[in-house]
Amino acid sequence: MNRIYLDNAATTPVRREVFEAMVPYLTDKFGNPSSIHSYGREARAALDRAREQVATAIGATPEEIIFTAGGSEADNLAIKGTALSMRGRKSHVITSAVEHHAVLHPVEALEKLGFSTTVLPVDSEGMVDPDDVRRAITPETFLISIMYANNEVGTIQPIEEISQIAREAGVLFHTDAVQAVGHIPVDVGSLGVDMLSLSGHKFYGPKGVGALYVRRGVRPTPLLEGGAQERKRRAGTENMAGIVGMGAAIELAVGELEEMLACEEMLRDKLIRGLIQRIPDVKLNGHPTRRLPNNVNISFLYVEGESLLLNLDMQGIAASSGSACTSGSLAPSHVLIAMGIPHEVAHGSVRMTLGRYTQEADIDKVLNVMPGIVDKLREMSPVYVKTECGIKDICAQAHACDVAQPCGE
Amino acid sequence: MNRIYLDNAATTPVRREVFEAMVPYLTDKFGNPSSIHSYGREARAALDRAREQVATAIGATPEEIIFTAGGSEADNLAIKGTALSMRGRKSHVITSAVEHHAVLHPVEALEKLGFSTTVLPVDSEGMVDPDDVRRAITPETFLISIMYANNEVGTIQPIEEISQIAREAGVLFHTDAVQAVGHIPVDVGSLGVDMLSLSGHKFYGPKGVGALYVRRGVRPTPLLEGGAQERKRRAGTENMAGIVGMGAAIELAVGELEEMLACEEMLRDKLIRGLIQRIPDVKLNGHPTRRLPNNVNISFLYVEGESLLLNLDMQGIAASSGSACTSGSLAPSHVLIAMGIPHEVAHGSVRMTLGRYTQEADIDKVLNVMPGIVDKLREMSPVYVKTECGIKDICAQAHACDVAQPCGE
Amino acid sequence: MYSEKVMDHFSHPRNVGELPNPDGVGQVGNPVCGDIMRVEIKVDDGIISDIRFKTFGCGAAIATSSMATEMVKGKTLVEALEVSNKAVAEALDGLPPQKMHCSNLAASAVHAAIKDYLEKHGDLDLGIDPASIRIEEHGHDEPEE
Amino acid sequence: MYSEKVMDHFSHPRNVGELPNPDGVGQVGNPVCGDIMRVEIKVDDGIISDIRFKTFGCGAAIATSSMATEMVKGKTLVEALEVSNKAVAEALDGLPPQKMHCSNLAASAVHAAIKDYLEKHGDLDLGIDPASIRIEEHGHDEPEE
Ligand SMILES: Cc1ncc(COP(=O)(O)O)c(C=O)c1O
Ligand SMILES: Cc1ncc(COP(=O)(O)O)c(C=O)c1O
Repeated sequence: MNRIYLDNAATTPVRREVFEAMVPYLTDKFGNPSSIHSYGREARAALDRAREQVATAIGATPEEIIFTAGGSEADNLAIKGTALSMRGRKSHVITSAVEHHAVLHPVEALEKLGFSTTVLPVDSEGMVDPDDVRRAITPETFLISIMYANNEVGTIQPIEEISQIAREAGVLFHTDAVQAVGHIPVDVGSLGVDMLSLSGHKFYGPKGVGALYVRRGVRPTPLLEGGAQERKRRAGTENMAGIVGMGAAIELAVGELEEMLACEEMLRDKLIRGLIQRIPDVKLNGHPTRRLPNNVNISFLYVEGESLLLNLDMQGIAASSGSACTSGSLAPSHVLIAMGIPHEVAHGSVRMTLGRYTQEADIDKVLNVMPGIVDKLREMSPVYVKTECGIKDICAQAHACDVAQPCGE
Repeated sequence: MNRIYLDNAATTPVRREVFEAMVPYLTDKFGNPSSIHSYGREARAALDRAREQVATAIGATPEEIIFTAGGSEADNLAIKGTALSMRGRKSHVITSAVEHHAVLHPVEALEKLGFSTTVLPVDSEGMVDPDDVRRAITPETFLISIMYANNEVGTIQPIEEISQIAREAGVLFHTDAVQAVGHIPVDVGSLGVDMLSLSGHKFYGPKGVGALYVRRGVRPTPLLEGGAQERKRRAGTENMAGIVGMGAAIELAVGELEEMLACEEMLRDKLIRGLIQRIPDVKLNGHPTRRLPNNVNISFLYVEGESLLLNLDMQGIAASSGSACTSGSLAPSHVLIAMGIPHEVAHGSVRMTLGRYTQEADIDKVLNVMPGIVDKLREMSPVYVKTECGIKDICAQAHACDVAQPCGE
Repeated sequence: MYSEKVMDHFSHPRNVGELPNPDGVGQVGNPVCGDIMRVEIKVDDGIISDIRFKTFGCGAAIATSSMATEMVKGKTLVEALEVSNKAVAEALDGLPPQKMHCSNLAASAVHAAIKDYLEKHGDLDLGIDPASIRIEEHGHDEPEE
Repeated sequence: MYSEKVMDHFSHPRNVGELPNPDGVGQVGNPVCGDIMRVEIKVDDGIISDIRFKTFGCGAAIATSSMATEMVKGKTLVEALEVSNKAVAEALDGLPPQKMHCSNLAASAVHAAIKDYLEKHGDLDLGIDPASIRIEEHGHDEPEE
């Protein structure tokens, strides 16, 4: 079966060119860049070049790039490292309720170490209000961390406004740009951020490699200590193949960004419109326009996300869901819940994220098979009762039903 | 020029079979193992298999393996993670002066957090005395970290004795086995350790991937938090290609361990003997017998290590050195200094580490070119004066001269 | 993730639907947790002669519903009450650990339907006290890691 | 790591050795730090007519020794005193930052040799007060990162 991959927010395929750039560092160019002999020097040169590629892509200088094992490590370093460096001086951190767990969990960990934290709410489209940020700042605040673009619903935050607020208050500002880099323009200068996380496998690079941009003069305390790698800011023999791959990938992604963006937006809108037209009782999650070009997140009322995914998978279509069932916890996606979406609607959410290999025919296929799958599951669903208002059972308890579909209409 | 690689302790080439095992995970099998669709499931299966390979190789169960970004992260997790989990309960850590910086620096970091530490000395051959360990234990001690085999001089520590002491005292025991795994037998059961670090690129796997073995029931606090990967003990999308590569590499390395060990020892001893026979005023660093099969570490008096390395490099031979010059700090290798080797002798040390691609002809080549290089550098050295005792200048200040060569003989 | 048997029951669920005039109806779970199972039974001579289910939930929820209904169809009520959530999971060659908690409630739904039947027909003497039927509302718990 | 010029001077060092009866000898560094440079000079009419060095140290130490001796050979003592460690590094197209600290002392060794010469020949009047010659013992420091 011809498979269709619509889970590019989870991870992207490695581009052919990226793979080819990596091969030498998995075969003959195997040196350790810390070695002074010829093997070491050829590795060092490749490391320097990759660092330059990453720096150039986001408007930074090479010394401002710290390579990490991925987006999660970058986030942890930004949050915990900054907190450790501020210990005994300042004690308050601000973040938002829709951050990735790689930000939220480190922030929670800080609470155990005696820091105080503010987790800002978002509106029903997943947006943080810059005024909330301003109001949350106290003289104790040393760090604000707000993501650039949300991984589940694709909402793009007003980073420039928030960074200006941070700057005026003399507070450091970190943004998790893991879903943004390579997909929408990212320039650390115009964004005005102090730290920015990125991850190679979200823009057609390999998994297990990422970077933290750290503005000159900002010094998070290292989490991984040991050798003098990364100017003592992150110890460990460098993941050479991964780093070289990420360097190649980011250069390629940024080079074709505008073209890809337009193309993805076109397919994204076709998919969203098509689903809404074909299937009753669906709801688009996230912001209608300030949204990643490749993100479609839709709740199909009365059905549960995992069942939907499994049915899609049986048709060769890979997607993901914000349902609790996928994670095994009782609560569905913290992002959807923070947006005020009722549990039962959140359970029916499906995320389809497009990529550079998505064809229009793939979208057509999804539009073809989805109505049948939803129908079949609804037929099987004890909460689905075809009345004028198809939402009878749920309406009784769900305050946000009217967001989904006006009841009793 | 045909290059000869004698720096396998710094990093090893990736085996062909390992590279081939990795390729699918850098091309079509690009799924994220957390995804439930077919791409995710094929990645998950590969992840499970690699975990089993690593576990089997060291006598552990798969749930006891935490994949990391390398040996350094594994060490940091063992040391800092255990300390964080013990915070407020116990406060003392024991380690040795010859540990890798990935252990020593985290231990130093603990001091800043209010922990107390004991750094045990070693003898002139780099050995830790188990009685010193026993004496250092206090009621506050919660962790002992002693490396299995030293990366610079190859000395193998009495791990089983130390682990028994730790067990009797109810203290957790971690060993950095980064240089041991794949080279000498490592079985967590018979070693009796609670945690053990390993790193893929030391046994013909890729760089940037490692693992921490954590005995069932032991729970270091995670350093990298976020997603639920590695059973919430280490967040971040998995470095799939790296992990698969490490799994393949460890299985292959352990499979041929005995054969390789015998072969490396033979070449190692030929190299050591040959150098001692051909060149006056040399000194073998490390233990004469309790030593890694692939480690040769020799000081060439009156010459400086980096100059020697560069000359070797010009002849196509890659090696490393414990000289300060390579690192740019004033003090030479902390390992050699801890062994009581005078600075000027430490500066003249060269480490040659053999591997599975080392040929006897390579050893012959080194034995051929080394005397000329050393001669040339000595001729250029202001401290070298050919008298009956060739060590005049140094003898005046260096107490360990007699280790190298009896003065005035 | 899922065994072949789970996938078989998930993709071809048995006994889906409703019965025209069910003798007993049982429902467990709630939409907030993401799993709801409703089971309807026909009872003849103390035997479950027909059964249907409707389920809102993940793959495991649907598969366990299908399997549970298969397992009790044609059985006496007493036998059906002995079919546990755990037994259903085992009949499916096991479920992923995280699915044991909230998605493995199909047997409970059957038990609830039997209880409903017995309560509605209190005049029957089948030797079962409906009050003694405990409805496991949280599946078979795996120890937390 | 090293520039081509450094590698050229390292692999083919100029002016290695000793002079039979040197007019001045200068030595800087010590074996504990891993760098020692000794320079011997012949002086004729206030001009360095010949020069030799011996160096224990890393690639940078040897290359700077070679370059420094080349730069001052045939120069007047006054000119030679104007050749700084920094100038030697620049003539080699720069050194890696970590090498600026302890391995870049060759000019200092030359200065020390001139000082020695002047002190031994206090009767000469070259217009230089040997006491005014400061021997930089720690090279040209880069700011710490
Ligand atoms: C917004 C966001 N932040 C952080 C991460 C973590 O990155 P990684 O998986 O590379 O650790 C991800 C993706 O997994 C993400 O989408
Ligand atoms: C003994 C020892 N421990 C730890 C490490 C660190 O491992 P890695 O470079 O994979 O982070 C090394 C090698 O670099 C080592 O030799």
